[in-house]
Amino acid sequence: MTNHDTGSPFAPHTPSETAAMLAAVGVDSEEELFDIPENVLFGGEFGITRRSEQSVIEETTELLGENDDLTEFLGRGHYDHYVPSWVDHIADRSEFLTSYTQYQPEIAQGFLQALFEYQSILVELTGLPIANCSMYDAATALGEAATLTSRVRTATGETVLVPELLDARRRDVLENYVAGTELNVETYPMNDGNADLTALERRMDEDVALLYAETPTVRGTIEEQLSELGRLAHTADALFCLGTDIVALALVEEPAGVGADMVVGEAGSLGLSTSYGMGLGLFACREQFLRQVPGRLVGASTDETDRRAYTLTLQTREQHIRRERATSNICTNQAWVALRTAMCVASLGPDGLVELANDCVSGARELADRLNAIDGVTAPVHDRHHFREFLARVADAPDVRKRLETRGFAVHAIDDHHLQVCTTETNADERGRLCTAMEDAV
Amino acid sequence: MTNHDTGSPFAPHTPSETAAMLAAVGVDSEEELFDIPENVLFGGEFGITRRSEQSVIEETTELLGENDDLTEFLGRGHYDHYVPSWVDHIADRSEFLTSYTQYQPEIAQGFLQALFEYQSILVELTGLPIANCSMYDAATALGEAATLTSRVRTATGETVLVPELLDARRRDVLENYVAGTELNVETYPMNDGNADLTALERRMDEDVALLYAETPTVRGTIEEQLSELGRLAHTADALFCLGTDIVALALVEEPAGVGADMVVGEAGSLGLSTSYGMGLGLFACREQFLRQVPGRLVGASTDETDRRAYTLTLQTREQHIRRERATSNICTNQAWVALRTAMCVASLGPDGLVELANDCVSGARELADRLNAIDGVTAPVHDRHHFREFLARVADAPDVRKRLETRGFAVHAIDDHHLQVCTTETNADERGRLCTAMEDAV
Amino acid sequence: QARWTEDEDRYEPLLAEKRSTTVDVGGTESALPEDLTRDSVTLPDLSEPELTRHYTRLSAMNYGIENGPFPLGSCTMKYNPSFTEDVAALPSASVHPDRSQASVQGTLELLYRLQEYLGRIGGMDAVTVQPPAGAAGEFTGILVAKAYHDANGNDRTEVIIPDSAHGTNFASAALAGYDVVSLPGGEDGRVDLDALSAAVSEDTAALMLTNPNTLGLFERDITEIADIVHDAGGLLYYDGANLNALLGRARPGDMGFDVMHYNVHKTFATPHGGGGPGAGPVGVTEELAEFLPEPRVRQTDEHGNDFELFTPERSIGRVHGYQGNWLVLLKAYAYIARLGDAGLRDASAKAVLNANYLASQIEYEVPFGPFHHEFVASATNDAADVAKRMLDHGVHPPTTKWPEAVEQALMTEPTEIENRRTLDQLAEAFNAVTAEDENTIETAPQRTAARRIDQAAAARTPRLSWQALAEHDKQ
Amino acid sequence: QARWTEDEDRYEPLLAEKRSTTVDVGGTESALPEDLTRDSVTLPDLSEPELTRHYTRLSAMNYGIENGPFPLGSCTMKYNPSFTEDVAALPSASVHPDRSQASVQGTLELLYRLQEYLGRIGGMDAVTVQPPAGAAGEFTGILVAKAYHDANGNDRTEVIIPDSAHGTNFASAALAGYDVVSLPGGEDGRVDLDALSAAVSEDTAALMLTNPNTLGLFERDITEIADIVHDAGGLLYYDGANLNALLGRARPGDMGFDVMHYNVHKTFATPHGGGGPGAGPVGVTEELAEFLPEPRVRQTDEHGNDFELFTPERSIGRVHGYQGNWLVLLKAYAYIARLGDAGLRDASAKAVLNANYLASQIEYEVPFGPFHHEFVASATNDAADVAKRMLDHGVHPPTTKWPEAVEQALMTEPTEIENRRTLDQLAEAFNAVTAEDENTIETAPQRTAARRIDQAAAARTPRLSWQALAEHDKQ
Repeated sequence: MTNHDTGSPFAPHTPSETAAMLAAVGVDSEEELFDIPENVLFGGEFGITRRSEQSVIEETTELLGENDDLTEFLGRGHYDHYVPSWVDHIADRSEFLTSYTQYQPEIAQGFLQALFEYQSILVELTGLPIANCSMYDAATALGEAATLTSRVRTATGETVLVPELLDARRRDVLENYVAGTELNVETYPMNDGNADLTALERRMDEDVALLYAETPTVRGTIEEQLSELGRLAHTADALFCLGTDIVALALVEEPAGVGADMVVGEAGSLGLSTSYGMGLGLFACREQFLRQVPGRLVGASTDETDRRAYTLTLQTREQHIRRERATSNICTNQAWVALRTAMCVASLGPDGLVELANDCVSGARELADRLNAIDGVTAPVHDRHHFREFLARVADAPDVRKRLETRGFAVHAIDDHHLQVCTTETNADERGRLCTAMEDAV
Repeated sequence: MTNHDTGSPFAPHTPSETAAMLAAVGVDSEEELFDIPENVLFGGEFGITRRSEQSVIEETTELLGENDDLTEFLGRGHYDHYVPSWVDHIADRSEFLTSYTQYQPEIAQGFLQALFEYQSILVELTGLPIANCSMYDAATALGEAATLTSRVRTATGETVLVPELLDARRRDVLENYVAGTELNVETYPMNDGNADLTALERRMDEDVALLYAETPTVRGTIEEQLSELGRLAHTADALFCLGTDIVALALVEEPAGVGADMVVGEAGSLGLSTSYGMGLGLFACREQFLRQVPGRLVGASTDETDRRAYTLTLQTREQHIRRERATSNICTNQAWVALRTAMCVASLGPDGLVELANDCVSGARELADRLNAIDGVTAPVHDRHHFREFLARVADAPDVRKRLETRGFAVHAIDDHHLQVCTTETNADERGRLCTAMEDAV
Repeated sequence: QARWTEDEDRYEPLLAEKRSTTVDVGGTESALPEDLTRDSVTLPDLSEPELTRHYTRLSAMNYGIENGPFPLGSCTMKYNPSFTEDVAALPSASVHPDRSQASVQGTLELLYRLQEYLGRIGGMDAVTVQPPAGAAGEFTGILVAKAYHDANGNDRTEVIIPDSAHGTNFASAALAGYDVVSLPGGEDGRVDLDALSAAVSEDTAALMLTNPNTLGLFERDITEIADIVHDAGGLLYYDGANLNALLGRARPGDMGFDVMHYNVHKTFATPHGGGGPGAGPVGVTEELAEFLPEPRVRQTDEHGNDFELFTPERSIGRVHGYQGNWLVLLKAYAYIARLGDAGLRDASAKAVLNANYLASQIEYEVPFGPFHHEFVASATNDAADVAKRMLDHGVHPPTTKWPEAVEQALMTEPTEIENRRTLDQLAEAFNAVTAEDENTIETAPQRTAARRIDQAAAARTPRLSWQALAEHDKQ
Repeated sequence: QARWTEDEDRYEPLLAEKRSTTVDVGGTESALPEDLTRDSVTLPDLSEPELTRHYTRLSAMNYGIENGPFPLGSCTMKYNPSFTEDVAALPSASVHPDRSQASVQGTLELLYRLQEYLGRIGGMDAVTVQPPAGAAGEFTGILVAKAYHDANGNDRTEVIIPDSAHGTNFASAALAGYDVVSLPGGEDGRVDLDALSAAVSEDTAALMLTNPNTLGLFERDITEIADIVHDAGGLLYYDGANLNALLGRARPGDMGFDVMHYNVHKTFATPHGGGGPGAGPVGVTEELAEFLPEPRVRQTDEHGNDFELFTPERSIGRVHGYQGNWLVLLKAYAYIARLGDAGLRDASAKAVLNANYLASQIEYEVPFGPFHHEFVASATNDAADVAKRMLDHGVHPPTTKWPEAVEQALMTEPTEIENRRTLDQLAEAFNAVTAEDENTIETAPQRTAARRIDQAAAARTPRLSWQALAEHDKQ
């Protein structure tokens, strides 16, 4: 009889097998195998009850059932798009899900090719020739963009200029990433949701090492002067990093075309559900930064039969070889999410992806118009093109947010008078009900 | 651009590929390929709207959400046992789920071996040397047992004797299966839930071709005189067929040991959830009926490298070769359920399966005792050992059933005064709540 | 991947060979007295990691629709979209069959909608979804026909079936107690009207017909066929195996068929599951509706209980213990809803286009025509050998040596899901074999998980369990 | 199965090579004015059946834990139970990170419970689950240490790291702005106390230590080590990569560690996903708790809102945009709950037993000892070549050529999930290679999906996208 009902359910040893193995090793008990000084031996219990699979599923289901069942109109950097069923099924195949980093490429061609395809999709969408095969999320990707800047900059600048309206959390992460460098973070002003170019132009000087801008912005507006931003950065001998996301990339101006030296952002908008903020950091850059890229890169090569084959490459950039001189400390990354994201892009195809991006603009416009028609609501607040989301002005935003929650809807209240509302295909059918609820709530 | 947004989403043809293929075939349009006389051409519409994947999932989820969320204490031949997660995940691998009947065994070794293992498990549990690799369900398996009887009987008997308390639906199916034979179906009386041996002994004569008994019975009682039933059948030169299920088999007397010539029943109790009655017909029999077995059989052989390999065998019994003289008309069967059932048995292991079977007895006993303690409830009604389920006497059974349903519980009301209650590990945690509800309901 | 071959005797050990334990049953810990229990149980005794590896390895030795083309004639091996699995996995889809009708209105409505959809697609007035497979559908349909004749006081004893029909037709008719009259095919591969006229009589209960037939040919004379059978007082039965060829193009009901079954695991893409489960709903004309199995689902006016089960007035009773293979029906509903009119019509167009295109690319004789969703090519070598050699080209071969109207038949149905490139590769596999020497073909396959298997030995010395195998190996 | 090799140049075409389409962006159908849009997008354009076959074939060219043993040292490749995937797939598990706290009490409670469990397992007072990977945990822990020193007015500039430590330790310390002091290993493979005493100073911010270390050796002098570091005013950091060796046997907190990270994708069996996502929660002593990243979760008394997020008083801020890899954390919780005390303690026992048993069965020198959950064998050939040849035996090889303390290192960690038979087969693979001639080893692997890959060429001529590849192939 196996002992999987008494010890670890996943250790297959029967008592007799254990005994035989102990004998082969030459000890009498499992305890003898531990070379731990008496004074640090743990004699206690964690007080964690061993549970059956059925119990754990019931328990977690019940626990998560405590989450209210709300229809979310939430965004601000993290988005929900429909993930086709086949993506779940095939990404869950154990050959993908349970594999390790591809240190033995001969038996990891499948994942390597999928990551290579992911990189290629980002190359197409950004117009930049180098994309790595994942960072943790948009915030850490931005942090890595800053540390790359500190490594490649020959000029003297020490300032990373970011938008005033940057999500506070993203900025927080950036601050931690630059803490070990000579860089510091400052903001430039915004005007009606977008970069205030006049103010920015005044601010730009040789102290700026990196100019960061986003499109869509955290308030969902489309940045209209991307080329101008790139020009301002390059004129000041600074690098230009654009923050965006994988869906927007199919529609907005191509980053390479507007002078972006790096592109960061969220790629997991396709491939992950909301997942309480789990992400996939997008990172792409110009050719000349190749040896300074953080994270893993998959490259094509050939095998002994001269067939095309893939492998992790340029690993001398990485921590396991270069240690403290590595381009980043990242090791475990978000590979499996990158696989899913590539699958989602492939599932949409070029027409589907472009259509989805267009729907992000028209859906936001439609919903803003409908909300605007409600007495006591002004939307959108910014006179801009919006992508997925926009601000709505109401008398008492926190109060309206709470009322909407009571009615089954989640929106952002970003200050006393402004809600932020985000819509995609996953909540499109509920727009009408949101408007009805809003009528009651304001 | 592919046309998967306008035609079948699963036909990959782009318009230009379609055109090229039509040209290769030498026609101008798809319509030309159809050789259908004008007068039977269909010019109408079905009125079925094409929907997106997201819409279909939403629609069906909403529709099935109309089903009340009840905790079921239902049985009577169809049972719910816990299916481990890995069984779902691995049985869903497309190599298993989307494969066809194993007509090319060289690329179907995986499924063949799994079915061979399923057969072997049934051989162990029944003690009979032959088990096929699936029938539709317990009812049709019983029907096939009767037609087998009509083929192998040399004596003159024409009666299939079944228990008075046999589930009416099972009997209905049996009647349809014997309709094309010389056989007819009659019943023998029951006594306190089990076979009335005295009455049965009086009834047995040379007219009986097949004696059918069940353990557990439809009321959940354990038949205590299986050997005596076997003896009665054989004395009358009749065959003895035992109906049971795969969990009970691990505990009750071994069918071969009590003289069973055939064993039928439900094997899907392990491997399927309730599934609104979807089943897996178990069929096992003695060696001498080998050439008369209905359904598919997997056998071991060797391949050209002399390695062990598996193949469908004795196919000359089957309809695709023997046509109207086949042992059955079955073709598509329940193979994938058999795979799942074998997985579940393997997951439990011998100790786990025996423990589960014991719990079916003790769980029913415990719940009956608790219900019996309630004023106005007598349980169990039959003075027998019970397996999973038992009868409870109440003043107005249909009314109590309805009241329980209002309180979130489903039980059977089998007549004016009797409820039937079934409990397994999947509702074990709810026994207390059922008792509380019962107190209110009676 | 390198295959993990544990030893030279077998590809993967049996569960029981990996670890097996005997457990005593009965005794002090038993919930039953000892005289009511068995003595012991001997079963595989493995942990979850060991089991998942076992079955993952087995899966790697199995070919499914996501591994490559699967052009088995008359089997309609379509892509099985996984979202239908998600729908079937909804907890609310799993209810006990003895639930009160009021508490399973969602399930009943879905069954009702499926009955409706199938009725429209087949041009039939009433549908039962109970039969759990195609053959069960045939059996049901023939029982319905029998009940109809019985009700009319006609004691008809024969069912006529063309030679080229599926074996199940013959077996199902026989199971229902009919004598089978086999109808030889005409020279054009279709029903010979004269032969049919000669075969029908007052004993004729029904003619069972597949259309397009197993050669992929549409029975052009279907109206005449229907008249001949009906004039003799018989009924016309439609075998739905090849319905994929006609979706949105023609309907059995419009052609004069009185009864039909649908193979949802063919036409409506529910997975074959290595042999099953499928489902074989049956549709009939108004006249026959009262004989259908119980229960069926209908809409009611009663408030809050909009759908109910009912027993047709002169029902034949049941062909399954409950409501058939419900989860399969649910998947079929989801598939039909996904495609809708436009998708269904496109499916038949592309299925027929693919068959015609593939046939145009292979160097084999394809007698008869014009065919639709499938064709039967004639091999110059032994068709079974050709199929084995095709395995080496990484594709699943066609159905072989059937129907018998074509010598060394390769019955080929690519379905609508294959793209041109895959069809070209299939054609290359076909064609490559013709160029190969006999020895290569006869010793094929060489590149598969297992090599050619001795089927004769399997039947000569049946070893149908690991117990029998161990016994055999001891000798 | 025969592999479907479409041509001789590659194993599986790229998505873009199968079918690719350029779509115009902007223009009349665009939702944005033309000057705000790109011109066009060129992407793969395939149907679902084509895509599922593509990825199914790719999966067949990838080795996962259900394919066989995966004894990568320091990687702890355990079986990943699928029920944790089911839990992560619950719709209620997917909520937006900006939900009001009142509306996600279930999520918060689960995070709280995980914080508690991890604290108990590591012997730590406070835990953050935010870091999305082990290296992120290290970075977080070092930032916490830095904040602590800063708060105490100490401007310490150095982090000491043993030579044998994981590369991430060095990189994380550097990323946090520290100078790294590399500590050479002692002759017994453990920390040399004298060298450590010499290395510490008032500049020492922390010593980062893995225990058992990468040779599988427990740092027996851990109490002395802690004293030396603490006496110098430094903190002791525990790298959790090898925690699986100690579950229920010893706790970093009890050994004097002040900060630690957990690799839930190692110790707690969340799947590696081909490189990630993982999660690297960080535990600290009471003294350091106020510096942890925001937000953490705590229990409150407020009725109906029992759990809340809070910002530790002197928080370092954030290391992830939201709450880290939530779905991974959820799986880790489910795994820990499944095992409980008994299972966790058994896991370390069997992990250590398996390593010792495997080492006893191989014909390689294994310097140093006694080792725990992993050992480092020394190959007589080039370790990388040996690994390639092991692939031909159907197993995943150990980590190679690291740590450098062992020549031609094969760093081997079988984990508790392997059974004796599999370990014997692994040993056979090890031993078979020693008997083989050099040429066989150097040209290995022969039986894998791809043959040996030219890594030098990949780095020399980087082709990092299908665009670059097409460009390169043109030349």
